Amino acid sequence: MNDLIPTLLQILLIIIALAIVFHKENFTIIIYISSFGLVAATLYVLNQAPDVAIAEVAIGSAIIPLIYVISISRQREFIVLDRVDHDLINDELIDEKNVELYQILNKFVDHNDLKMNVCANIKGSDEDLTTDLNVDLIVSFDHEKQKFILKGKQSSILMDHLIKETFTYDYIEIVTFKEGESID
Amino acid sequence: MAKFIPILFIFVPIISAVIIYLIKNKAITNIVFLTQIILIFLLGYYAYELSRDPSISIIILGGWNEKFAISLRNDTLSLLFVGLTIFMWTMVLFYTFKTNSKYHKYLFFLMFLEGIFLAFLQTNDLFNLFVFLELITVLITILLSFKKNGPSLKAAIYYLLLNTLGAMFFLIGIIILYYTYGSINMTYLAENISTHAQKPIIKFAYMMMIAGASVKAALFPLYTWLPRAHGVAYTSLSALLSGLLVKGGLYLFIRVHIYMFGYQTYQMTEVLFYIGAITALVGVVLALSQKDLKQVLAHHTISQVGIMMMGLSYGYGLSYYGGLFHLVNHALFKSLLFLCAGLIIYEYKTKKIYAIRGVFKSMPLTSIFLIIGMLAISGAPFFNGYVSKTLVKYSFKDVPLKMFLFTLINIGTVTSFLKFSQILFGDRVKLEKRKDSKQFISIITIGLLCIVIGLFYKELGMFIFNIDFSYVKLFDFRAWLDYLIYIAIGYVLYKYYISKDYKPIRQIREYQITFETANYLFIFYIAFLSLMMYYIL
Amino acid sequence: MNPILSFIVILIGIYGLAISKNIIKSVFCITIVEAGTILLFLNFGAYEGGLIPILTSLGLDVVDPLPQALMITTIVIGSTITSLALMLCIKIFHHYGSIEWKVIFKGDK
Amino acid sequence: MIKKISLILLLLFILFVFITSMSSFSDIYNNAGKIFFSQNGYTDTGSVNLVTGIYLDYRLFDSLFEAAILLIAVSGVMLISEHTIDEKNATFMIDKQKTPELFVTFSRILYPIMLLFGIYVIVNGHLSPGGGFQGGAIVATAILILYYIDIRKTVDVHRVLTIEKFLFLGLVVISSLSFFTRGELFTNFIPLDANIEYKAIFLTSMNILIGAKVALGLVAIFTAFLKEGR
Repeated sequence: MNDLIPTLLQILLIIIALAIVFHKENFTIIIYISSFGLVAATLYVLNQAPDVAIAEVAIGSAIIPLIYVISISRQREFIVLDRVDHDLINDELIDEKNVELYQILNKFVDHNDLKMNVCANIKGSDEDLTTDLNVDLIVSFDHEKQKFILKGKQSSILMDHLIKETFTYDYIEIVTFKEGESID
Repeated sequence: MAKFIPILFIFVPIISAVIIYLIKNKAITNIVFLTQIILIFLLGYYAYELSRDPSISIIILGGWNEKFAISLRNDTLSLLFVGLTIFMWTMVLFYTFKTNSKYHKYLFFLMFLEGIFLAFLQTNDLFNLFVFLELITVLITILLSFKKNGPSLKAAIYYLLLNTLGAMFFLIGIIILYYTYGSINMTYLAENISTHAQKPIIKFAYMMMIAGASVKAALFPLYTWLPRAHGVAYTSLSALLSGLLVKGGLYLFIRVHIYMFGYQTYQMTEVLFYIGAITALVGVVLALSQKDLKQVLAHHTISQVGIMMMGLSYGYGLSYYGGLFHLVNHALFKSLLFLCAGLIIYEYKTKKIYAIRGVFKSMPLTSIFLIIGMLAISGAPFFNGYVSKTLVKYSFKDVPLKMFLFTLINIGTVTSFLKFSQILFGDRVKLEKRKDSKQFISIITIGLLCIVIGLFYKELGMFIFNIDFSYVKLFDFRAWLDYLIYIAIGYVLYKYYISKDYKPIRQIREYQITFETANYLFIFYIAFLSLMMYYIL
Repeated sequence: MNPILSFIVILIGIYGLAISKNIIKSVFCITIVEAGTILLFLNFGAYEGGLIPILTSLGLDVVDPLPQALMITTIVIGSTITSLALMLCIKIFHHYGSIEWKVIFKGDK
Repeated sequence: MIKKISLILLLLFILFVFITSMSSFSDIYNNAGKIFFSQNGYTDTGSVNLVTGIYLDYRLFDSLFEAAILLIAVSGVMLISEHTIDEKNATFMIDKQKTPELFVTFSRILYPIMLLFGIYVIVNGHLSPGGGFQGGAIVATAILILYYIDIRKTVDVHRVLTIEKFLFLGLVVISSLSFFTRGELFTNFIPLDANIEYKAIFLTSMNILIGAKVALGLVAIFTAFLKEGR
């Protein structure tokens, strides 16, 4: 009888571990990971190790799941840097097409299970922005060509999808830049 | 007082690293050279004191019962590694030293790594070893991801996850040893291992620890992290990783297989020999197919680790010492090759072998040392590679199959360096010279050391291992002939097969081992080892 | 019985590593392997039974405290490795647009 | 599919090997450590909680490097996520969401309790379950609750990193003080035959230092994640 509860909890732990391995949805897995930590901590207490249990509860089922949450939600973001000059020319055409462009982008982002996060007012060169600040797409407007220019990394697979989805629109031009070979 | 010098080995680099980080001053970064000088003096003093009084080799921290407290222990092996570490770090610091604002963070991690690696070499406690193993993994991951470009980031995460898994398996071995012997002190375990050694659970522990060490040492089939990591890092870091840090795994292997368990406890010599031979062959074949200057060198590290493993698996005699000697020699010539290749890549601004031509005429000094490195790695007489390769052959010189494998590996090495040497030929290319004489200091020092070791190996063998190396003869007609034949075969192979870039070679180059497959291979490796240990041997 | 159940947890973690398609799943599985290892260690520690290793009075029959001290270290090490891996993961996502192992290693060599 | 089946077979084989070898385990189970620590642990280290006694005295060297690994990981995470781009006026669309009022209220109540509990765990590390690492983690969780109340009030990570490195140096210095008082490195600096009450000075101060370091380290890691790419 004394061994029954630990054994049952260990079987529960195995079931949770299996659930983590086989589940597809990452946000659900975080809940599992948190409960995995709690069950493990209970087992540590039952194995006469309260010190380890406190450490596990504080780190394993509080801080680490929080970091997971942030990390996964950052991986659901599609960061778009808006560099269209709205104020310089009050051309209605631009605004109209701008709205249309954002609808296209929204559709694209929904299609890929992402969320769009639009940011503005950041200075810096394009390459620094994309490598250091994780900007996925830079939107600007070329007045001479009357085209929207979308810039992104060539290495990103999302850019490939974007090119496929937007090549029919004549007012959108996509520019990808390649990462230089490192020679250090 | 001399007893506590090992502690200083550990904390002098670490404290200098923290000082560099805290005082963000350009002048203060010069402290690294002061650190290296202090370390060299300490090493000399400690080796002298140790030779007079062997009792100072063990420090028990805290002065508790040695069975339960952490202790540090130094012997010939660890002192050899310590000396090599300090030497390599000095050379690399000469090569890479700059004083820009981002650089002090790089130096912080680099110096911290030196301290941790020195601690890893000296500790006599298994769990302590595990902690250092993880620290080394984390530090190398950070250093790898320093560039923040795509290849380095993915190399970093691949390295981190695979090596963490290996370390976890090492920990399982530690658990079992603790509960069966009541201690995790390595000296105590080495003395008492024979009491339960034939029990299956101890076999299990041994297997887990060997598997963990194999991941670190990049043996077949667990080598997949190595070319990614070593190919993308900064040149100086590549030299360190390939030259020294990958030997951390071999060091772990020596400690577990030879010092703790004893090489004849489980009769694993044959198994480990063939694992080493396959590693060497696979490394050579992969290196032959590469097109990238650094990838060729990184894949050669795998094959050279295999050769070391072939020697070390014997656990005694000239082959074992040959393996150890090859480990030192490989550290020298591989770092030399990497540093020279780094200079060439910097000047030509590309890594592709086929795009670089005419190095000999445009960079004469660099190419002379590049040639020295290539001759040493391919085992030409008068260079250090020749000595250790001949020594490794000693124990199996009468076994035809093993000799055949070894010859194949040699021919492969020669061929791929014939391919590599194509960059030397061709017309002069206009390059902008940069004046950095510090980099040449390290290249010249390592290059000369390669030749010096190749000539005075007998004295060195007596001095370090107290073993007579006179089995190796410099003016051995047979060896010269062998080397010339290798070159001839290699040239034919290169000219008519490799340089044509046929489809199989392209396929080998483009074949990817993904992370899932790497883990699958890891499981396969463990199952293979347990099958061998429990049911066949 | 208990050590074997803990070992099964470790094996499940490794199985997950060998079939996981993306990086974050692999990091989850590393966490499982680590928790299983800790549990295995503590299972062995409580193998003979005993009380919590706090000597409120002398002469108590307590379990072995050393593994517990070691396991706290392991938990801290594990958490640092997880956080480092996740940070690399974010960077990789914004670089390659995906965290699938297959996608990020596609354009290699 | 073949891959999965062969994988399961291989794993079952390893499990089988483990089960068969476990049968010999109970014969050679060794309880030397258990006996040693329950007899000498209290008198040697002066800690009622034997676990704290071990990681602050017998194996202080391990704990130093455990602190070091946290230090390295924090610096590494910061290094990977930091950037030089000026983004003072930058606006992000998603981040403007507000935390629900209920959360904020509960967090305000929970925050002091958690902080107090963490400090209790740290200070009483040698008497009751807990110690520097665990207490530090709890304090870190308490500080993280502050982010629920106001997400913009993040700590200055660079200052935290500097403080952390000083704390690490402090740890090294305090743990090597014993070299001058007892001639041994990395142990309690109070002599062995001293009153056990005095030994608690060392234990408590080390616990507080480690606790502060762990708390700062975890908060810095968390903040780095929160600020990543912003």
